[in-house]
Amino acid sequence: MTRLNEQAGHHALLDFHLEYIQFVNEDSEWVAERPSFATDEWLLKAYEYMVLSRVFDQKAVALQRTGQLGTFPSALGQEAFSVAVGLELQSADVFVPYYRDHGTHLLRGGDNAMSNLLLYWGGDESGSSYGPVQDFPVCVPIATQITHAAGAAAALKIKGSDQLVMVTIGDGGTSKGDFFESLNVAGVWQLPLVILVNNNQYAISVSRDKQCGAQTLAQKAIGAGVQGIQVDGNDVLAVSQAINEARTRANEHKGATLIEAITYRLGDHTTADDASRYRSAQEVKEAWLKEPIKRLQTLLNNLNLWDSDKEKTLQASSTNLVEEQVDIYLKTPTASAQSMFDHLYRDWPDVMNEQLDMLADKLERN
Amino acid sequence: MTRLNEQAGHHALLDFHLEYIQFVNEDSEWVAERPSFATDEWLLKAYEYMVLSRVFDQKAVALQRTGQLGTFPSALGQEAFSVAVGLELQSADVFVPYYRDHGTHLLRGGDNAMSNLLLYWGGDESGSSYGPVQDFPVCVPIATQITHAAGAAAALKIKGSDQLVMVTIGDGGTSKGDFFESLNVAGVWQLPLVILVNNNQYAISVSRDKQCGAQTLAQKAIGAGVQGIQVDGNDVLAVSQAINEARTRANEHKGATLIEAITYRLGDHTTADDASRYRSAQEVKEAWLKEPIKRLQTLLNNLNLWDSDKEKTLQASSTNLVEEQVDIYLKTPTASAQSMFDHLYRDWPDVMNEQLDMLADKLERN
Amino acid sequence: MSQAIIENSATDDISEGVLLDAVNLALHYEMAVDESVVVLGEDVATNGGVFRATVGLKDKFGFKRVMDTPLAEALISGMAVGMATQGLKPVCEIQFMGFIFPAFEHLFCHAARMRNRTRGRMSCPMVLRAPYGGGIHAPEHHSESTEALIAHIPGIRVVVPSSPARAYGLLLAAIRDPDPVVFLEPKRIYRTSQQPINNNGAALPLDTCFTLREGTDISLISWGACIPDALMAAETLQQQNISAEVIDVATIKPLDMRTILSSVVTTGRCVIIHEAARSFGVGAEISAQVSEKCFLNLLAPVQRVTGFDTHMPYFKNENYYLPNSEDIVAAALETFKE
Amino acid sequence: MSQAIIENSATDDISEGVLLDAVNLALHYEMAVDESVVVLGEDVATNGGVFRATVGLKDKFGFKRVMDTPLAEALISGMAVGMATQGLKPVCEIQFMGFIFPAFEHLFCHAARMRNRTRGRMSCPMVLRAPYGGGIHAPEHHSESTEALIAHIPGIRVVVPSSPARAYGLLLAAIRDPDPVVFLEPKRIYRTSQQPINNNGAALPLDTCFTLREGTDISLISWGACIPDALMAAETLQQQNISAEVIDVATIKPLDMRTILSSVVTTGRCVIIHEAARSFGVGAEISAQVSEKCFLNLLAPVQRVTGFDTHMPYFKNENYYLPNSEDIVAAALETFKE
Ligand SMILES: Cc1ncc(C[n+]2csc(CCOP(=O)(O)OP(=O)(O)O)c2C)c(N)n1
Ligand SMILES: Cc1ncc(C[n+]2csc(CCOP(=O)(O)OP(=O)(O)O)c2C)c(N)n1
Ligand SMILES: [Mg+2]
Ligand SMILES: [Mg+2]
Repeated sequence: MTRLNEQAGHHALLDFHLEYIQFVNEDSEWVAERPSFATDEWLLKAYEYMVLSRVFDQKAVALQRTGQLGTFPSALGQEAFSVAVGLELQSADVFVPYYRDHGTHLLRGGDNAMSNLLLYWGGDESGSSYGPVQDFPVCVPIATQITHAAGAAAALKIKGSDQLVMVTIGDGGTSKGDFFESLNVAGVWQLPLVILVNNNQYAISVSRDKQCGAQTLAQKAIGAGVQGIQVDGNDVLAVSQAINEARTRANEHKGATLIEAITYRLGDHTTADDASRYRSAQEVKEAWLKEPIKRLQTLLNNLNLWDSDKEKTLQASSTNLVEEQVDIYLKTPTASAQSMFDHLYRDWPDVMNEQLDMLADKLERN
Repeated sequence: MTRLNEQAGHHALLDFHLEYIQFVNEDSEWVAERPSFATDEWLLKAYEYMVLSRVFDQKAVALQRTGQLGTFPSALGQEAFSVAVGLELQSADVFVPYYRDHGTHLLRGGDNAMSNLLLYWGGDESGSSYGPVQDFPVCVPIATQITHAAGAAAALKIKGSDQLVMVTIGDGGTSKGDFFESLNVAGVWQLPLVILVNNNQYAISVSRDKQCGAQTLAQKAIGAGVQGIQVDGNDVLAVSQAINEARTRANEHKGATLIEAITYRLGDHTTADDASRYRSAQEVKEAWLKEPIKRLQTLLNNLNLWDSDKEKTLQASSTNLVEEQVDIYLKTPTASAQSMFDHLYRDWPDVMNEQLDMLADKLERN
Repeated sequence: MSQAIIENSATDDISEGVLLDAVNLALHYEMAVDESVVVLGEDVATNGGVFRATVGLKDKFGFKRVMDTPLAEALISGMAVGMATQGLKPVCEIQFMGFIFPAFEHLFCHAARMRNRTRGRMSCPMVLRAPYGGGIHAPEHHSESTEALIAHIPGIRVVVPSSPARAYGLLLAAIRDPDPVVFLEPKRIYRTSQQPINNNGAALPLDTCFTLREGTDISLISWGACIPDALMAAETLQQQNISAEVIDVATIKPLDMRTILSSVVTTGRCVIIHEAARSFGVGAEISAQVSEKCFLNLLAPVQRVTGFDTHMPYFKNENYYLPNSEDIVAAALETFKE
Repeated sequence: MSQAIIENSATDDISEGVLLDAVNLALHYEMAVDESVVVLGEDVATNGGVFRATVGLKDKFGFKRVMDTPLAEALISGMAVGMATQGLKPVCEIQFMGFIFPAFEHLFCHAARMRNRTRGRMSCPMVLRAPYGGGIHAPEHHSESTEALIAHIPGIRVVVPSSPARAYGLLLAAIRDPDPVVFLEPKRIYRTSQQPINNNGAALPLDTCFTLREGTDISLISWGACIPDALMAAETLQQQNISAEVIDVATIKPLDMRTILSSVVTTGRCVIIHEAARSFGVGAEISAQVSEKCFLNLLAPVQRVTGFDTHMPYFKNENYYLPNSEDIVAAALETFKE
């Protein structure tokens, strides 16, 4: 930073301040007073979904390894983040996901959230036909979802709705133009938008320090006149607290919030990746010490809310739930070839009938 | 800004500080000690080029009005900004302009800078064939030049050069993805890059407050881990000082600098625009009170460096220079039709010969 | 000629206007009858658009529905996607087609796919308007016509009007269409000719070509700003006793080849005219299909009259680049040579 | 067949490899002999590329010349423009062609025009590499082939290799070319077949098609991943005593129609095969020119075997979308029907 140097014509102009939220540290100790929203019930629900998310995740990876699923992005280690998002979303909010939000979908996507996710990653469009009608499907082109979220937030504002748009994005995604353009419009239009960065330290092989020269990603908010905050993304309470504050701010028409959640991608980028090529086993080992599920489990233990029996039961019921869903997935018939045209336009243009004939010929042939 | 609220899990994280540079205020008073670079000679040179720039500008607008030039973007009122850039550029630096840098081109583009500018705005590509071989041509697609500048700066770094890349951009340009992506890479790669924002308060009709919700554009630097500073863009000394500091920083391998220069676009956006549709006469009148040429003239008067005779002589010689250049422009023959193919590829692909035949046929016909 | 009938049908609110007026009228009409229509873009609100296409909208419908965006084309198209999925019908403006490229990712990866990828759960009824083409002595990047790029992408419609009345009816249709439409406005004919515009809210069909002039000897196929040249060429040919049919493609994607093929089957000769670079242009698809499907009917090779495979020269030389009616006549006559 | 000769000429450094190896070898070769060559993109340095195309480069040439960029495709292409004008020869990677759209503005508005707009003062010798096409069971947006969009833009070259040896020679040519080249790597055949690659630094010509198999009865025209299918179809046709010539277009822009036309003049029949959507695809231009210029030689309408005018289905159904050798054979036989 420039030091003030009045000899050289410098005058002080502005100061900015950035904060960090953490309630429970990596040793499962309270570093702030337990917030009122974090009732026993709430903590247990968060834990259950985090565990379910992990069980699902492991199963999906296994399915890929055995050729029963396509490329899959594990969310291992980021369960607190996505479960907090799921817990804080209200039913009429608009959720705009990226592709690593399995935990959120479990809370958001109804009974068949898992089988639908598997359909999507199994190469079947029908996986995205589920869920709240206003929610966006999984978004693959990095950072584009944030612009849709800004547009959706503008729509809410135009319609006079009090709901929020919540959008997730990776640390890598914060380097792409869409991120900044959308943050900027969120600032100038005071949009009811919450941007949640899952800063899991990597964009495939590119580490966070190669992605951005700033100390935090939260400070990107400053340039847009938006509220920015960093939170411990392995502390489910911290993520929830930040979202709740963001909702209050939006409801008071004070605009958008950027939340940077510090997490760590414990697994490979996707099943197509081998992270051992670009990061050390030591680094991963250290990251495991901070992971969210163990941390919350210990907290629950300390609060006398948990024991090994309960854990066993939860693991078993989670596995059952996942297996049921896998079964539905595996039994879902693949759509017909012709279905590739079903939703191209709402009103099928007759002038395209030749395409149907060509496909029919091809099917006859092959 | 969040107020620190430890009950709610908040912890202080970071603070940022932003400064402003001004030496000479709108009443031509020193508000800081006169810097050593601003010798009498330097001040006179700056003044002469600012006046020449304005005379050129007025002539170009007149040429457009009489059908002798295409659409032209006047730089009226922004002469201190572009002349400071011209003064501080070193010959081996790379200059990456936008389209409103006439003052810089006068200092940078050699004897025929003006006629070349007129050729460009007169619809003739040859206008961009001039100038230092490493400098970029006028850039029309907003903000794209900044990414080229980042690439050029990376090239300098790779080649081990000590020079700088200086790029200009408008306030509107700071909303486009390219601006942020380039600022971001400048931060993470510590590029020898100086980004100069001509914040003239408007992007065509869109005022600065509709473009960005932040108090300053300089603070966009914070999110990229880059040095940011705001300067009085009507104070030629302030702009120069900021550039000099940026050069020092780059030479010390401390990376890039974002300089926001506060100016005002006294004229229409271009000759195709009518600014009276979207801003008040009163606002423009007030802006005239801060304009850079009068301010510097008064300063020179106060320093006993200037009088009305000198002014008369300067106006006359500037007009002469401009008229000579207009003459060259008007007498430059238009390139042949075939020239549209001359620089498509360096090595003309024989497989494209049909195109030449088609053009020959057309010319015969029409 | 159905569109001629529509254009001339008697109604209450007929006024003379140029193409630009028609665009403005259609926007006013649809914003008044459909609350979900919103307009966004650079300089569209306070300034009424750099070409004045959106003038008056902000005063009538307010800043809530007429939005000056920050300067970012990716943002404009991406926000339109976001709005369209939430029940609005955004009509966004890209100031010149030369600046459309940052809008492509959202247009191609999302607008065009949202319905398909969600199996109909979500849709993207948005219009992206852009003034396009050369011929108005504008600076570099202000004369592009790259409709072929958009037409190649499945799931989008690409529409180009060529008269005030068609601009009015086609823009209404575009806004009402439940899927994304790119609406390209040929600025060379923004103000060149007046026509009665019936402000009765009647849309014209998309997915159909308009036969502007019937003829028996040769088919001239074009769209947008080249249509007046094609019509002029047809006049010239008439003086040589050649009867030319002139077809305005109007909706480039999806392409109504039926009208074109049935014309060429009759005439046996075909000239396609467009201003964009020749290679891989829209003319290639039409020429290919005409040759593939009228193999036995064609009396001469299809001719294409197009821009060159180079950049639109700066304006001093732009006329060397642009096709004109002489070029069309020459190509037509070529098809009558042995 | 000139390229066959080049491929088989005896030299020192021959190794077996797949297409991906050839890309890697060519990059290694040229970076070693030309200091100005630099590589940039997402995951290209530490990780050696998600397909491993750039593996080893960072270790050999260091981070200074092999750069992991932040995640931003506009940035990658725009920085390449900036580097190219300053005497470097950037070879940048877009991770999948489905993510190329943000790179278009810099590619189309600047890389393609820098030489022209400065009348030769400045140039843009850059290569933009991208894995492209479907068939590897990848997620959405990982199977695009939109070469037609780039081919329409003047001032760029578009090159697609279809074998390891051609990948090696064409990539060297692309890097050495003084103008921007988009080099599209068909990932369906990234690892499908081995071939001896002669790492002798010999470039292949751009602007020329390669005749991979001579024939007298029909011309099969294709490029990239469809070439093996075309060759297989030629085999099948041979069994029916139909002699098919197979032409690998290789350089799509500028397009060497001479080779194609002289083939069709001989055979009188033509099938064009590509994987991209049919309408406004590269096949349209070739079909149009073949019909326009072989009007009297064509014995049957040109056939196009292509992807459909819809989005590449998610991978469970992608095979319904992709053309295969049966489709090619069927189209070829169609040209022999009365
Ligand atoms: C526009 C675009 N470019 C490149 C890719 C390829 N890609 C997929 S994921 C990824 C890294 C994303 O990293 P980050 O944003 O940090 O999210 P994470 O995967 O770590 O959760 C890349 C480069 C893409 N999907 N979209
Ligand atoms: C990508 C792109 N979008 C739109 C335009 C049209 N346009 C030209 S100048 C301008 C406003 C630029 O404002 P600003 O960046 O503040 O620079 P100023 O003209 O005020 O100096 C716009 C929108 C363009 N040239 N490029
Ligand atoms: Mg990440
Ligand atoms: Mg401005």
